[in-house]
Amino acid sequence: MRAIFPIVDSQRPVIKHQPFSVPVGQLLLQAQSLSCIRQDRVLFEQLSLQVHAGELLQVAGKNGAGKSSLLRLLAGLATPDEGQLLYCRQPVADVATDYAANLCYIGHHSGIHEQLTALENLAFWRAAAELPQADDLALLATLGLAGLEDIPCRMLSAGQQRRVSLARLWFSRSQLWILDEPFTALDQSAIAMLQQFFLQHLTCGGAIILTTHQPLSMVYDGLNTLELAYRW
Amino acid sequence: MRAIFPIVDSQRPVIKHQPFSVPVGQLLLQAQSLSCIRQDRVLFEQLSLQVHAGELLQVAGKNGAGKSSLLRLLAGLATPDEGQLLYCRQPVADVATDYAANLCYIGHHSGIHEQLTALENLAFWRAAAELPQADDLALLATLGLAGLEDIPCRMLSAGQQRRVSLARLWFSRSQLWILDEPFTALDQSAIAMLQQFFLQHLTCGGAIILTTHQPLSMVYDGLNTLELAYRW
Amino acid sequence: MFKWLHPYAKPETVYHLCGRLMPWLMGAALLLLLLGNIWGLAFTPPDYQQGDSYRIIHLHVPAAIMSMGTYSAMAIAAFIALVWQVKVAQWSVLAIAPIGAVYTAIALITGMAWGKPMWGTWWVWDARLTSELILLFLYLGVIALSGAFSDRQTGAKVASLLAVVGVINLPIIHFSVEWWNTLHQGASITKFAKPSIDPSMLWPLLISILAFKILMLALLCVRLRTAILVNEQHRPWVKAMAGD
Amino acid sequence: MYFQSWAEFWAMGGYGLFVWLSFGSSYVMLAALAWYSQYQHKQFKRQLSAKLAREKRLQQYQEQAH
Amino acid sequence: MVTLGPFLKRELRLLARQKADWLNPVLFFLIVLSLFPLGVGPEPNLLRIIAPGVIWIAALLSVLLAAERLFKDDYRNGVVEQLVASRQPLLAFVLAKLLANWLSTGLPLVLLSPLVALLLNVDMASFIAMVLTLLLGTPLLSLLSVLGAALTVSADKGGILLALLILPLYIPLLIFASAAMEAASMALPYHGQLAVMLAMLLFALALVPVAVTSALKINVS
Amino acid sequence: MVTLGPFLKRELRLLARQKADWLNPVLFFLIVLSLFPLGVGPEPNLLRIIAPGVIWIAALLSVLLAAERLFKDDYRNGVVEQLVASRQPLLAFVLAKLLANWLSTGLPLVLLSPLVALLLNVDMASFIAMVLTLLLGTPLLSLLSVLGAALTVSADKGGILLALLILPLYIPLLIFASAAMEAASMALPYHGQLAVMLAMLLFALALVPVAVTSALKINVS
Ligand code: HEM
Ligand SMILES: Nc1ncnc2c1ncn2[C@@H]1O[C@H](COP(=O)(O)OP(=O)(O)OP(=O)(O)O)[C@@H](O)[C@H]1O
Ligand SMILES: Nc1ncnc2c1ncn2[C@@H]1O[C@H](COP(=O)(O)OP(=O)(O)OP(=O)(O)O)[C@@H](O)[C@H]1O
Ligand SMILES: [Mg+2]
Ligand SMILES: [Mg+2]
Repeated sequence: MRAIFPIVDSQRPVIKHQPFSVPVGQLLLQAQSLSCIRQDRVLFEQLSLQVHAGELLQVAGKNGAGKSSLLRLLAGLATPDEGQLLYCRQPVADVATDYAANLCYIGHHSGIHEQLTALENLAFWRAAAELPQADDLALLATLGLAGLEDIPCRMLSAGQQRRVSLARLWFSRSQLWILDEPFTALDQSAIAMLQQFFLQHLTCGGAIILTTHQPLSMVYDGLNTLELAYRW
Repeated sequence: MRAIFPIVDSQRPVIKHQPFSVPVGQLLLQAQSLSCIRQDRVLFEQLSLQVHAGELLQVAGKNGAGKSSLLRLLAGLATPDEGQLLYCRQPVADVATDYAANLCYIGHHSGIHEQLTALENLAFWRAAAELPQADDLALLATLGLAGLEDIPCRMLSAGQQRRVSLARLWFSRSQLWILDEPFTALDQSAIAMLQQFFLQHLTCGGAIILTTHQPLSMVYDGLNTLELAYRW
Repeated sequence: MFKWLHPYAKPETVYHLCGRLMPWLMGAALLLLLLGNIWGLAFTPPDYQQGDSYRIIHLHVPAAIMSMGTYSAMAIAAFIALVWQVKVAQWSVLAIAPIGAVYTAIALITGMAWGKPMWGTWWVWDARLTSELILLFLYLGVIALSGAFSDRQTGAKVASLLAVVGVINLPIIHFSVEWWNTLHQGASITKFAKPSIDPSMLWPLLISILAFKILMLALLCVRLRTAILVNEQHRPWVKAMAGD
Repeated sequence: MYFQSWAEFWAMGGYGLFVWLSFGSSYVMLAALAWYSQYQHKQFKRQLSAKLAREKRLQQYQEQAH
Repeated sequence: MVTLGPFLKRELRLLARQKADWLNPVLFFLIVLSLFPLGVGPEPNLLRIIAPGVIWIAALLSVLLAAERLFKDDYRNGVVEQLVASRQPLLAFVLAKLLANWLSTGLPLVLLSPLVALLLNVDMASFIAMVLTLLLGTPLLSLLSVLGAALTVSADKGGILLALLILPLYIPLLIFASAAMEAASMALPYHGQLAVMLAMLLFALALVPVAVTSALKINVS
Repeated sequence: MVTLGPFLKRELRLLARQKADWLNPVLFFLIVLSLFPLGVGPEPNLLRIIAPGVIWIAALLSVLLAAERLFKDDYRNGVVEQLVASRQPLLAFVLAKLLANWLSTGLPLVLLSPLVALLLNVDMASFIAMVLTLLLGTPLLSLLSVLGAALTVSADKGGILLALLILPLYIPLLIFASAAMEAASMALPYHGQLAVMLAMLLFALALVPVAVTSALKINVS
C-alpha cells in the first residue's frame, strides 16, 4: 500500500501525534428518532442511528429516498423536524462548535471555485480548516492531477474536479467525514484508491458516513448499511 | 409485449398511416470527418459515422470524452469545426428544416419547466411539434405517473421528471431520435420499459443515437457502438 | 463573389500576411503621425480666433473621424462573420473593438481639453459630444459582452451580433441626439462652425487622419495575429511555431 | 518653425496645459494600446509553449503510471 | 408556421404562477420613482421639470431588469436547446415571450401612470402625453430588453451586463419620449415625437425577433 | 478566530481574474448618470441642482446590482454550504466578501467622482462634500447590498428582488448624503449629516456581518 500512497504517509504523521478526540469503538454520533419533511412529504420518521469511531455507515436507497436530506441533517446544515442529534452523548446544539470542528462534510456540490486553480482551491480549504499552508503538488500528483495544478478548475473534467474536491480529505484532521456520493464522476481506479484511503482513516479511528449508488468493494469489519425506503 | 405497453398501441397507429420518410436500411444520417474542439482541446478528429433507418448507434466513452458534444453536432445545435453532415445524402445545411422536422433531440437537460405540471409540459411539446392536442393522462399512467399529472414538476423526483421528459418520444413522429443519457435517474424497471419502446421504434424503421454509461440489455441486430477515446 | 476571398480567409494565411504587413504599416503610421503632428504643432500659424489651442485639432479630428470609421469596419466584419460564418472576421471584431474604444476616448479627452479654453467648461451635453460618449459605451458593451462567456466562440458570435445591432442604431442615436440638443440649446454655446481652414493648416490635418487610419490597420494586424493564435492553438502549425 | 523660441513653443500662447494634456494623454493611450497588444501576443506564445510542455509532462507521467 | 396560441398560453400560465415576475418590476419602478423626491428635494416645480426624464429612466431600468430572467429558466432546463434543435417553433416561442414580457411589465407601467402623475406632480397635458409615450415606448423597451436577455442568456453575469449593452440603445427612445412630455407640458404639439417613436417601434418589431432567435441559437451552441 | 488574510486574498484573486465583476458596475454607473442629462435636459443649472440626488441614486443602483452576484458562484459550487457546516470560518468569509465588494465597487465610485463632477457640472464645494459622502456612504451601501445578496442567494429571482428588499433601507442614506451635498453647494456646514452617516455606518458594521452569516445559514438549509 505504501507504494500506491506515498503521499498519505507524508501527510498522515500529524494524526499520530494528535489522535482523534474519541477513541476507537466509542460512540461518536447518535441520532434519536429523526424525522424529515420536505414539501409536505414525510421522507423518513422515527429514524435512529449510531456511529462509533472506526465505523463506516453507508446510507442506501432509491433516488429521492431522502439520503442527502439525512446527511445534511447529520452535518448540522438543516434542523430535523423531530428528534435530536447527540455528539459524544451531548446534544449537538450544545457542542456545536466542537462538532463542526471535528467534521468534514462534502456534498453533492464540489466546493471548488471554477475560476481558481487546484492549488488555490486547496490553499483556501486549508485556511478555512485553520491548517498551515503547505505544498500540495505531491498530493495532487497522487490524485492523478500532475501537470494540471495551475489551470483554472473549469477547464478540468468533471472527474478531475471531483478529485480536487476530495483532496481535502487527505489533509483533513476531522474525525467524522460525511460524504454525499463521493464516487460520482470518478473512474474505477479512482474509486478503488479512495476506498483504500477510507480504510486507512477508519483504522486510525476515524468514522465515515456516506451515500453511494455503487456497491462498495472494500472489506472492513465496521461497515454498516442503513437502507432508506422510498415513500411517496 | 402488448400487455406491457397497452398505451403504445393506441398511440402508434398514426405511424402505420404515415410511414417514415426513409425506408428501412437506407442511409439516414452520415457524418464525414467531423472534428470538435472545445476550449482548445481536440475532443475528436476525422470522425465519420453512418446511421441507417432501423439502426441504433450507441456512443460510448469516459466522462469528458466528447459524447455530448458529438450528439449536439449531430442534432445541428453546434457546427463542427471541420467536416460535414449529410442527411439523406444532402448537406444538412441545405435541408435544415426537413432534418429538424424529422429529428427529436433530448439532451442532458430535461426540457421540463419546473413550474408547469406534467400535462402542461406535454401540451407545450405537442404544440411545438405541431401535433394536435390530445389527452395525455393514459400516456402518463403508462409511464408510472398516474396521480402526479397535475402537480408542478419541481415536486417530482429526478427520475419522475425524466419520465415526463421522455414521454415526448411516445407521441413523436420523428424518424431519428438523438438521446443524451436517457437512462439517467431512471430505475431498473423504467430502463427496461424504455428499451422495449426503443425496439419498437427501430422495427418500425426509426433510428436512434444515444449515449449511456449503463450497458444496454436489449437484443437487436442493428445495434452498433461507437467508442470515443478520452484525450487530454 | 467571395470565392476570391476564400484563400485569404484561411487563418494561417491571414496570420502570415498580417505578420508581413505589420512592420510596414506601423512604420508608416508612426512616420505620418509624427510628420503631421510636428508640422501642425510647430510649423503652422495660429488660428486668428482660437490662438494656439486650435492645434489640438491634429489629434481631435483624426481620432473623432476614425472612431466612427473603426466602428463601421467592425460592423462590416461582424456582418461577414454572421452571414458567411468566416472565423477570421469574427475574431477581427474582437480585435478591432479596443482600438475603436481608444480612438473614441482620445476624441473625447482632446475635445474636453479643447472645450475648457474655448467654451469655459470641460463638458457640455452637446449633440456631438453626447453621441461620441454613447459610441464609447457601445464599444465598451461589445468588449464586455465578448468577455462574458466561458466559451470564446459564443462570446465572439454574440459580440458580432451586438455590433451589427449597434450599427443599425448608430444613425438613429446620432439623429435623435442632434435633434434633442437643438431643441434645448439656444445659440448659447459655440456651434461647430466649420472653420474655413487655410490649406497650410489642412495638410498636416489630412496627414494625421491618414496616420490614424494606417495605425488602426497596424494595430489590427497585431491583435488579429494574437486572436488567430488563441483560437487556433490546437492546430499543428501553431504548435510547431510555439514549439521552437 | 512658427515659434520664436522653445519656451514659446511649450507655452502654446497660454494654452500649453490643454495642448500638452491632449497630446500627452493621446500618445500615452496609443502607446499603451500598442504595447499591450504586442505584450498579449508574446504572453500568449509563452503560455502556449508552457502548455505544450505541460502536456508532454502529463503524457510522460501517464506512461510511467501504466 | 407554428401558431402562437399555445406558446402564449404557456407564458401567461407561468406568469400567473410566478407572480413575483411581474409584481417585482412594478414595485421596483415605484420605489425608484419615490427615491427622486427624497434625493432631489420635494419642491413641486423642480419635480415637475424633471418628471419626464425620471419616469422614463425608472421605466427603462425596471423593464430591463425584469427582462433579465426571461429566458433563464427555459435555458437552464433545456427548453431553448430543444426548440433550437427543432427550428420551426423558435420564432413563435420568441414572439410569445415578447408579448408576455410586454403584458407583464410594460402594460402595468401604463396602468400605473395616474399614480405616478400624482407622485411627481405632473399636470394633465403631460399626463396624457405620458400615457401615449408609455403606450408606444414600452413595447420598444420590451423588444430591446428581450434582445439583451437573449444575447446574455448563457453569460451568467447578471443584470448589469444586460444593462450595459442595452442602455445605449435606449437613448433615442428616452430622448423622444421625454421631449414629447416636455412639449406637452408647454402646450406645444408633439405629434412629431410620437411619429418617430412609432417608426422606431415598427422598425424594431421587424428586426428584433430575428435577432433574438439568432442570439438564442448562438447561445445554445 | 480564523484570520481574514487568506479569505481576502482569494476574493482579490477572483476579482483580478473576473474583471467584469468590477468594471461593469462602474460602467453602469456612468451610463445611468449620462441618462439623466438626456432625459431631463442639458441645462447646466438644472443638472447642478439635481446632481446630488442623481449621483446617489446611480451609485445605489450600481452597488446593488453588483452585489447580486456576490455569493452566487460560491453558493452554486457548494463552498457556502461547506463553510456553514464547519461554522468557524464563515464570519471571516463574509468579512472578506464585504471588504472585496467595497474595494471593487464602492472605491471605484469614489475614484470616479472627479469625472462625475465634470459631467454634471458640480461646483468645488459640493464636489468635496460628494467625495466625503461617497467615502462614508459606499461602505454602508456595500453592507446593505451584501445583506440583500445573502438573503436572496437561493431565491434565483435576479437583481430585482434584491433591489426591492434593500432599496427601502437605503432611503436614510440617500436623504442624508444628498442633504450634505446640497448644504455644501449653498456653503452651509454639513458636519451634522456626515456625523449621522458615520453613526449609521458604524451601527451597520456591527450588525450586518452577523446578519449576513445567519442569512447564509438559513439559505443553505
Ligand atoms: C468632448 C468634447 C468633444 C467631442 C466628443 C467632440 C467630438 C467630435 C466629433 C465626433 C467630430 C467628428 C465629426 C464628423 O466627422 O462628422 C468632431 C469634429 C470636430 N470638432 Fe469636436 N468634439 C469635442 C470638442 C470640440 C471642441 C471644444 C472644439 C473646438 C472649439 C471642436 C472642434 C471640432 C472641429 C473643428 C471638428 C472638425 C469639424 C468637421 O470635420 O466638420 N470639438 N468633434
Ligand atoms: N431543497 C429542497 N426543497 C424541497 N424539497 C426537496 C429539496 N431537496 C430535496 N427535496 C425533496 O426531498 C426528496 C428527497 O431528496 P434527497 O435529495 O434527500 O434524495 P436522495 O435520496 O439524496 O436522492 P438522490 O439519490 O437523487 O441523491 C426528493 O424527492 C425531493 O422531492
Ligand atoms: N460548453 C462547453 N464549453 C466549453 N467546453 C466544454 C463545454 N462543454 C463541454 N466542454 C468540454 O468538452 C469536453 C467533453 O465534454 P462532453 O460533455 O462532450 O463530454 P461527455 O463525453 O458527454 O461526458 P459525460 O459522460 O460527462 O456526459 C469536456 O471535457 C469539457 O471540458
Ligand atoms: Mg442525494
Ligand atoms: Mg455528456
